[in-house]
Amino acid sequence: MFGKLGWDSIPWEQPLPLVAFGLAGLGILALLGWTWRAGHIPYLWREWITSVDHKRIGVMYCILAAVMLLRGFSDALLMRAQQAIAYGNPGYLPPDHYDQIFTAHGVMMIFFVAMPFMIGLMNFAVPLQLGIRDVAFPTLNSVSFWLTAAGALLVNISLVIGEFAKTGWVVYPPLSELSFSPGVGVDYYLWALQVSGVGTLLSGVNLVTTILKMRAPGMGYTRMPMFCWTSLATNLLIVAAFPILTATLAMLTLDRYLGFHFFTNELGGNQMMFVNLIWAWGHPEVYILILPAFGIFSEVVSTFSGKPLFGYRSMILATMAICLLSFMVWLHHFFTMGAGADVNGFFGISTMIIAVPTGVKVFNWIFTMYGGRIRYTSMMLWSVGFIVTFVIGGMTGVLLAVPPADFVLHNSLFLVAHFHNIVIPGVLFGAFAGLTYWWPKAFGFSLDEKWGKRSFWFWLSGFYLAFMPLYVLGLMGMTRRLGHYDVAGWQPWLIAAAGGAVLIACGIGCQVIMFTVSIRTRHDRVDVSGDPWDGRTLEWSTTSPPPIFNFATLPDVRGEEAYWGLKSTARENRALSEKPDYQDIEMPRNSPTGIVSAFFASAMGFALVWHIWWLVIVGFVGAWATFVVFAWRDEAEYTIAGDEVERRDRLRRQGKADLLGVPDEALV
Amino acid sequence: MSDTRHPDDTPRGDDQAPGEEGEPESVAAGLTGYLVGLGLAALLSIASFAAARSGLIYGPAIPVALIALAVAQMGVHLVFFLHITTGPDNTNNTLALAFGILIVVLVLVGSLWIMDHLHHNLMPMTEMMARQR
Amino acid sequence: MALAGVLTLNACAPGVLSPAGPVAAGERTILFNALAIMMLIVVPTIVVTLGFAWWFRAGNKRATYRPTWSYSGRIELLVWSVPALIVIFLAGLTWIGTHQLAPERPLVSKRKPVMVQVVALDWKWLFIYPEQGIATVNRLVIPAGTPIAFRITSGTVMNSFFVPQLGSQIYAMSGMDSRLHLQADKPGRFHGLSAHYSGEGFADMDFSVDALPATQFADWVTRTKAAGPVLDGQGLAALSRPTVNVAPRGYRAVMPGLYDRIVANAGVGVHDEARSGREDNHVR
Amino acid sequence: MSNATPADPHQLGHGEIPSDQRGPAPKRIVVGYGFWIFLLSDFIMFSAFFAAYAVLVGETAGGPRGVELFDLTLVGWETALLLLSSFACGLAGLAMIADRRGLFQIAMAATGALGAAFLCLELYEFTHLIDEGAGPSRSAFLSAFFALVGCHGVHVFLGLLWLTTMMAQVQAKGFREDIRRRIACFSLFWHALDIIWVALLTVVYLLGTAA
Ligand code: HEO
Ligand code: HEM
Ligand SMILES: [Cu+2]
Repeated sequence: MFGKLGWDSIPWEQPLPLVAFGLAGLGILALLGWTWRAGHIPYLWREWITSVDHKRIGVMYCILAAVMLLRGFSDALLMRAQQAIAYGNPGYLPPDHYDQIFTAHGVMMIFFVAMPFMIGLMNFAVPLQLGIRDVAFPTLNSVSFWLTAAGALLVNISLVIGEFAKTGWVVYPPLSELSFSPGVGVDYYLWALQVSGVGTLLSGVNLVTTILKMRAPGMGYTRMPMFCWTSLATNLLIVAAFPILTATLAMLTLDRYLGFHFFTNELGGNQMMFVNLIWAWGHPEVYILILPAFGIFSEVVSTFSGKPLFGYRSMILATMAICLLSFMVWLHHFFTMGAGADVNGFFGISTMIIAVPTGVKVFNWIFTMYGGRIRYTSMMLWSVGFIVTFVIGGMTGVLLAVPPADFVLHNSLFLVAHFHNIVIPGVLFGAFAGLTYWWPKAFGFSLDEKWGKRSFWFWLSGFYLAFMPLYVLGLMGMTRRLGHYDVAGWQPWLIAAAGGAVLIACGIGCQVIMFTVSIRTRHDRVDVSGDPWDGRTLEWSTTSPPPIFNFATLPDVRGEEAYWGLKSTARENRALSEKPDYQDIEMPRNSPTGIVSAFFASAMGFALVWHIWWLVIVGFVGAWATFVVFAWRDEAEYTIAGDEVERRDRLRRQGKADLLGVPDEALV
Repeated sequence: MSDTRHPDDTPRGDDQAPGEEGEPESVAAGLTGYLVGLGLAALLSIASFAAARSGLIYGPAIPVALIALAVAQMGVHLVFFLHITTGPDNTNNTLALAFGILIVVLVLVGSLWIMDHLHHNLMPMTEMMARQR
Repeated sequence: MALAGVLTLNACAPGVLSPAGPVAAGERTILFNALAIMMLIVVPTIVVTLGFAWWFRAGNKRATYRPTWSYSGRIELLVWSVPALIVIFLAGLTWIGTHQLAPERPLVSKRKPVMVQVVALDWKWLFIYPEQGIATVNRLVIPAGTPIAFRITSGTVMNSFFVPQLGSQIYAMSGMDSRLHLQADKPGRFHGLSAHYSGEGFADMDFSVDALPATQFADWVTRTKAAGPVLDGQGLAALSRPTVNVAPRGYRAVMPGLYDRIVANAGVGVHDEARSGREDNHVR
Repeated sequence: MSNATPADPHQLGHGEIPSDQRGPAPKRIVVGYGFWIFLLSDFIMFSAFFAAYAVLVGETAGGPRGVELFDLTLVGWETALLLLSSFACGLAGLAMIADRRGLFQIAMAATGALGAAFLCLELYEFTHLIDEGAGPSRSAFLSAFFALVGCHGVHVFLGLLWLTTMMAQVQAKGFREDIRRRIACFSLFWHALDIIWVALLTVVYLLGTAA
């Protein structure tokens, strides 16, 4: 009836996760209870859970990412504490537990923090920047989100029911094969990533289609904001890379479930093929994470320098070059497997070639600042902090791309330092900058700058303190994934790193305060103009928050920096553009398809982990039935009357007139 | 969502959905297209089987012939069944296809190249000697 | 400056920056060359970033505001070509270095290399000396000043054989026969470890390397041959069982062809043992 | 940049506007394009299985090789069934354009029947191999074979599920605009599976027996 599941599946002997989970569970229950009592459930269901509005979905992605960041970071703290004390003693975490923690940390941070942050921000901002009303497939978008959430749920369930993988985040076989990892940990990994991977792939398809086929009139390719370009590149990479992950994990699954021999030690299996395939996905994946962040920094630097982005076309070229090159370098993750000098040399060199377009991007940001009038908001701090720190991480990446250097640095803490050096100042700082930047657009009020800046300084200094020692440790010959060690010289550096993690914790604390304070004082920080930063792209032309339909009439784009153009024209003419001819707008109806199908997908994933075959069938049929029901409905859209559109747009125009200091007689 | 300016049925001169035919959609013309496609595909399939088995082709060159025939047949399917062409109205669809093919080629060629070298370098001595014999 | 900081590390703890052999020395030089050439562009980049960010702050009345300046052909050319030039140099360094220091490439030396066959087990290292007919566990003894020709495989999951002070690491994989050539220039004791995570006992999977003067090495071989057990199929099976912190030990004799059997039998014998231990009990 | 007139602000219908500046595409095109992108991603997924097959094809671990296992006659029938099914699917599309619901259903039924017959043959082949002791657990080569061919089979199966759903929908709702779009996607899917099959036929069966 319940497959392999039983009472002993719960790790009673490990109190820590149980207590943590119990507390988290209580917290969630309390929250739910409160929402219930306050009568918010119907509202949540109607306006958020079943919403197919790209803005809402984007926000939900970010919430998911933020919550998972706390989860992933608490794992990081546990590891830092362990390594700080585990010199010559086993520390407080047994290997069995420690190994789950670093695996879970890696998986969670990459798949459920970095990815949802980036996808969420793209979801929120891209349609607005393109001047359109939604993404190409709004309901599918909701499905994507909920599948991602389902994957995150599975990973978190593994904490108390069963175990998580103890293999490292890229689950190399044969360690991850049934023979060496007989528990359910790897199965949780596989199904969580397959479920969320489908979500990611669909969201990639959705955004590629949106960007290529749905831009506002006049929004030619060379007029798209930089963020849209990097989003295009990212989503092309998703569409091209995630299927490889799906296939690779499917092969491992077949090995584990049906006795296949793709990667086993026996009967001709070839573990090197897994390594090859996982990195054919894995390398593009890291650019999937960083490219949207590059886009965010481009927007932020240009906005707060009060200048157009320097070298716009160069930037496009660089973005697309990175996009293509990222598929030609994956071997740099296994130089030490022994493919020989020709192969290693080729992939080493193609890797460093990426430094050129990336360098172009860096220099273009720098020259965007040149001649600017830089307003130091927290977003700008994140950006400058990013540039300065990222070039160090990029440089160590190039160092690792030199095979003879990698032969001694591979799998060392130097490598761990390299990627945190990119992922934290690059992806996370980018996400934070993006969050702060678009927050007022999403909610109609801005975030508290004081706490935002404090958080920045903690994160920046914490980052340096936590990760610079790792470079040193790597050079001292310390490898990654060590639960304890016997080399005295390593300990001081690890203690310093733990100190850095504490500083980062303070940074996160500041962010929590920032959100609380900002929400408390939201009435004092309302954004009436819809354009709090003196923006240049179309999202700032609508109200904050935008109406469900984003734009009353699709903007008419006349050049690069569409909204800047509109503002300049209005200032010159001392009048807003002529009052448009409002028409009825059709918007897609909300739909529970996303959450219902994700419910079945989670059930199916859980059932597959535990071999509960009847539930697998229920899950599959349920998911299929959900789609059929969705397809059957007759009313896919509803209409917002032209009058209503006009009424709401009048307010927007009023705000703009005030902002630009132009008379508003054109309004009537 | 639909945009009022572009009702679903207005054909836009510049753009086609993949799978759509370029000409004004006449059923008769469509039928001929599918018939031609079916004929060509059948012919190429038969040719493939023949190439593999008939002994007419110089043995070591059979794989090349088979691959050429397969590429031709995929082309036939793309053109006659999926209606992907190089016409200006189809640019986006073809570009996407080109991107897809590029990635497929990179993944295949890259993997085979890498694995071949790995295999060559790491093959156990004994096996290596066995193969040389 | 950072370079200097890194250099002073040498003193604190031995690692890849204190090479004890030609491979590690070459790798360190390449590492420093690459680092130095990149610093040439990265340091100015950081300085300029901070400089512009400071000078063009909104409060600075002396900075000129150029609100529409967003293109300059010359700068464009510069930002593409300068990184490109550096990459060209790095690429040359990489191509040559990669070929010179390829792990499978034998070292040039007047002395005949000593062969060592390395087997990664759960969680210990087995070193077989086919020419001497002896074996050790968790302690690698080598003659200083003599190239060592390693053949490396695994009787379990993937590991990576790594002695930081001697240079290159390479994966140890079941069914695969990796080659690696290293040499210790002077006598000394070095820390060796598995650089690829291999499960629960991974953290304890380190070993010591003793480079002895040639004569002492011969003595050691003689001594090892004199006592201790013999390593045969059964002994190997017993050794393969998952254990941690196995004290270094020697075998006076080894069944001939054992290494090749381990490689060829990929997935049987040793592996069954390796597996059985993992299923039921956790190793602490 | 543009010389738009108030009456025609976006110059729709004027040839001079660059094609990338004409505003959002109609839904029909958006949907088709999105699905096309999805199909391309599916091709990429298959390429990983193909790569694995190519790498593992020699790893028979002492078990049977392809030449000893594959029955080209069976494969010939499979090919014929798939081709005809694709043709029938094309006819269904034409019936939809002509708004002939009856013809559409007949053509779809034929498409489905041919596809199902293909699946049956494939299942027969699989069970036969497994009975002979040449199942997927026998060797890495056979694992790769079953996974690659089976993956195509799973796609056909899901296609059949989709096909029946579409038939039921047309029966219940007629050729509604969104249903037309879905049918267009389905036929893309069905034809794309043929392309995969051509690759499979060549790489697995013909090359596998030619050598
Ligand atoms: C978002 C994430 C991200 C990004 C963007 C990058 C970017 C790069 N990475 Fe990194 N990486 C990332 C995440 C990871 N990398 C890894 C591992 C990894 C390895 C394997 C090491 C090993 O396993 O032994 C190599 C060789 C690189 C190289 C590079 C290079 C050359 C870049 C380049 O893109 C950087 C380019 C940027 C530069 C260079 C700075 C700016 C340029 C200027 C200023 C111009 C002038 C400079 C020069 C000419 C040098 N990475 C791993 C480890 C996975 C694991 O094993 O668990 C992760 C997670
Ligand atoms: C916020 C501060 C962070 C801290 C303090 C931190 C700390 C750590 C530590 C201690 C490890 C283990 C290193 C080892 O193997 O010895 C680790 C591994 C890792 N981290 Fe982080 N991390 C942080 C953020 C992130 C982020 C944001 C990401 C990705 C988006 C990330 C991705 C990873 C990955 C992929 C691994 C490798 C896991 C593995 O070995 O399988 N980390 N991190
Ligand atoms: Cu990489």
